[in-house]
Amino acid sequence: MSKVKEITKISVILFLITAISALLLALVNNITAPMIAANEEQSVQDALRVVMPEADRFEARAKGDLEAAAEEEYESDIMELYDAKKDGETVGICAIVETKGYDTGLRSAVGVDAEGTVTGVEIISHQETPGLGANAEDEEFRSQYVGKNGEISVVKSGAGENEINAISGATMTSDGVTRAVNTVTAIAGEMSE
Amino acid sequence: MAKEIIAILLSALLTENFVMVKFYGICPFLGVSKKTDTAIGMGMAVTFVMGIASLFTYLANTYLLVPFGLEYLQTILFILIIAGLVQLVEMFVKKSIPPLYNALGIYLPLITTNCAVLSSALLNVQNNYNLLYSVLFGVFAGLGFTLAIVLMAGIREYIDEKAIPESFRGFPIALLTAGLMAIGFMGFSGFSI
Amino acid sequence: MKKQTAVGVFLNGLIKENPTFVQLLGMCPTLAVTTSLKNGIGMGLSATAVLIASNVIISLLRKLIPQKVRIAAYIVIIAAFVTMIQMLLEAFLPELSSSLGIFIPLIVVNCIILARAEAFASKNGVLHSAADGLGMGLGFTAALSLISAVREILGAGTIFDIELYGEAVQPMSVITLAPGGFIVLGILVAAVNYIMRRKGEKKNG
Amino acid sequence: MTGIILAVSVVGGTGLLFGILLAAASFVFEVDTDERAEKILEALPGANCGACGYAGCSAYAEAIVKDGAPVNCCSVGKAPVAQRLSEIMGVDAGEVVEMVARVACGGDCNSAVYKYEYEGVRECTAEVRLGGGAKECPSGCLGLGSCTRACRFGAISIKNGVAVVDEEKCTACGQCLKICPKGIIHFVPKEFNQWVVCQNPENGKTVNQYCKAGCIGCGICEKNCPFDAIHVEDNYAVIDYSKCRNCGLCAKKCPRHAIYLREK
Repeated sequence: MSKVKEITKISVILFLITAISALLLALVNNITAPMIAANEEQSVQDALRVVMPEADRFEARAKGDLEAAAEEEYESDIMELYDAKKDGETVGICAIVETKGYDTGLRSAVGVDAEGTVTGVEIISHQETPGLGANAEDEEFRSQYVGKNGEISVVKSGAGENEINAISGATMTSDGVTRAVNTVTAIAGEMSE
Repeated sequence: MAKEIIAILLSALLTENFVMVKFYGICPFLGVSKKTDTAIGMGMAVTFVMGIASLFTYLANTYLLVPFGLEYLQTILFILIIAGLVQLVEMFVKKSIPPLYNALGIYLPLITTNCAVLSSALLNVQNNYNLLYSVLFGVFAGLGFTLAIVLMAGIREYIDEKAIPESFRGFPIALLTAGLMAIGFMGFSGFSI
Repeated sequence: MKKQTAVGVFLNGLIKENPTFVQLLGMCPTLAVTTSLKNGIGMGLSATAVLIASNVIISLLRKLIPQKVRIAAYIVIIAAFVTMIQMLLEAFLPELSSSLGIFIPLIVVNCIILARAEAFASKNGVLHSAADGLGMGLGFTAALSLISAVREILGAGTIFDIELYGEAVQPMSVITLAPGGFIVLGILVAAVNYIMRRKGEKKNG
Repeated sequence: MTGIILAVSVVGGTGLLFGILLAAASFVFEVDTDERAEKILEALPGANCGACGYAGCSAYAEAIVKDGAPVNCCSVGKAPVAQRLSEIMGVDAGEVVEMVARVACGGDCNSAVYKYEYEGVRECTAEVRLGGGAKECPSGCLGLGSCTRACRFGAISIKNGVAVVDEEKCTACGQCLKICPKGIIHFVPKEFNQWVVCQNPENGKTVNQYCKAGCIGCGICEKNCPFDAIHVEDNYAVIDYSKCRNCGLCAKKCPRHAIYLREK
């Protein structure tokens, strides 16, 4: 078989295999894409509802320079920002904020009401060390933030008014979550003035 | 700019070493680490392939996938490019640089199934590095792989097979050695620029 | 290779040539995902599904695929199946897919699948390839479950997220980390070697 | 719908591109490897031990195809491999002499005299640097087992201070010959029952002080051998296996039992 013929035969076969696989993938994607989007949306709504129990709707809001200043100050990155509405009236704001704890990718959802007091904190995803940083997900650590107002700082133990106790052996994670909370309280504080 | 590059270098070499921390590319790591010179050969082959693979996968992703919104095709397109590249490189080296082929040749087909190459391409996308950082990350990750495999080969050459109980010879003792090395690498994890 | 029955091929994959303990293939997911039994089984079963599907298709097409682009063709077929499984998991089982994370795409370069495709599926009939895929897949799942059970009990003190021993014992979290993976696997492979050798000696006495 | 066409065209296009590249490359970069070399490589045991005198099996396979090296050099594979190679190359295999390694020293702990007590690294290659080793006899086996570690087939072990070869396991790969610092391990055709277990070149009187089992070069074996197959050269007996008829007379006559006789 001449060279050219063999080259075309081989490349046509490879083309067929790749094309058919791509076709199958595209079809499956068309079916599953909407469902995946729905799942993601659902998990965000659930997280926000946990963080801001009394709100019934969350409207996404664009990030302004107010948010940029807060991000700058607390070295955080606001992924999503929502106005929490209760029968049409804004009762506070929620945001999903990413900070660097012990490892990158520490994402927490923070809810703050109109007066700037924290209503709830939820860890959405993280790569913190299991058994140490991962304990940030425990209720006992996250509940410390609820009810606090203004800037919060982390202490080893015996937390006072605007302080929280760090998780033992995971100060960097505790600091990461605190910076996320402070970012949102800073925005809420500015907004309410 | 330079600070960013050094940060990527140190994270790829130490804090997020591809073999010791992230567990990519263990099969060749265990298989080829009997002698230091073969380990160095394998390391260089992997570094070279990861460099060009990062380049081409970055180009494919930014100019082919993202504009048309076909992100779900990343895996299949990347692995097709990697497999094709490796085979082309193998043929080219076999024909034009025979001495290099005799030293590295047998490892090149092994690299196609190396998790490190594909994961470095996927991580480039996740960290949305630009072209320069992608290629640098690929090469640095390859160097991290080489560092781990050469250290391992150095140690395994000293293991006196006769002094080890019968059923621990060969792979088990290699795995235990890698476990102790991984503890060593864990020491770097808190460190960042 | 002597002509083995389909069942023979299946058992061979499960025990005699267990991909993880005997052939030491597919190390990357084996070490990284086995931090909890749920992950181990999830990973094992999804790898098995891909393995069987790709083995069958590759053995069907084995005459068609030219020798020169063999590896590229196999990998594309495997990658297609993996991405499909990934999408279906994300759509129907989002919770499992989030815990398996980056390791689903890594099934593509999981050495077991390509090794079985090249060593077995490209040379044997469809039934045998399917049996081999099932055997190797379940062997992989069994090995993964064993490793992840050991690591979860020692490292996190839970099994299927049920607390085993209360506050009294502090679990060794290093076992769930990188070094633990290497060490636990090393000991288990040594144990398998020991059992195989002991069985070998008993057979030819 | 356009998404599907786009996907198919992007991936399909890359597939086509690589198809053409790979196929063209396989012609442009055609390297004329002789398939016989691959078949030979499969037939060889692959121990890469170098006993055939080449740098490994692939080098030996190349040598057979390119410069027609003899097909019976593989002492690990012995006759079956040689037969297989001759079929591939269409050449007759020639008679393969099955060899096995033998240690030319019988001076175990109770017969050899020691100069000093050696406490260093447990390797003969290390001990030999210390005044030729702990044994008075300069060509005596030091018994620290460097050869046992060099042997990949577990065919050589230290018994009572002297290296002994298990002929069933020995594949004559020659690794122990290379590592032994005293150079007292040699190949002997397997079917012969007797071999000299001393290689001390000094005269009988001095050997007598060193070792009860050493050959003093008395020549009794030389006189008694009906086939003139054994001679005293350099003060110790050497067997010429091409003439030897395996009768074992020399071993029986030797007053010092310096020729080992294997009972069949």
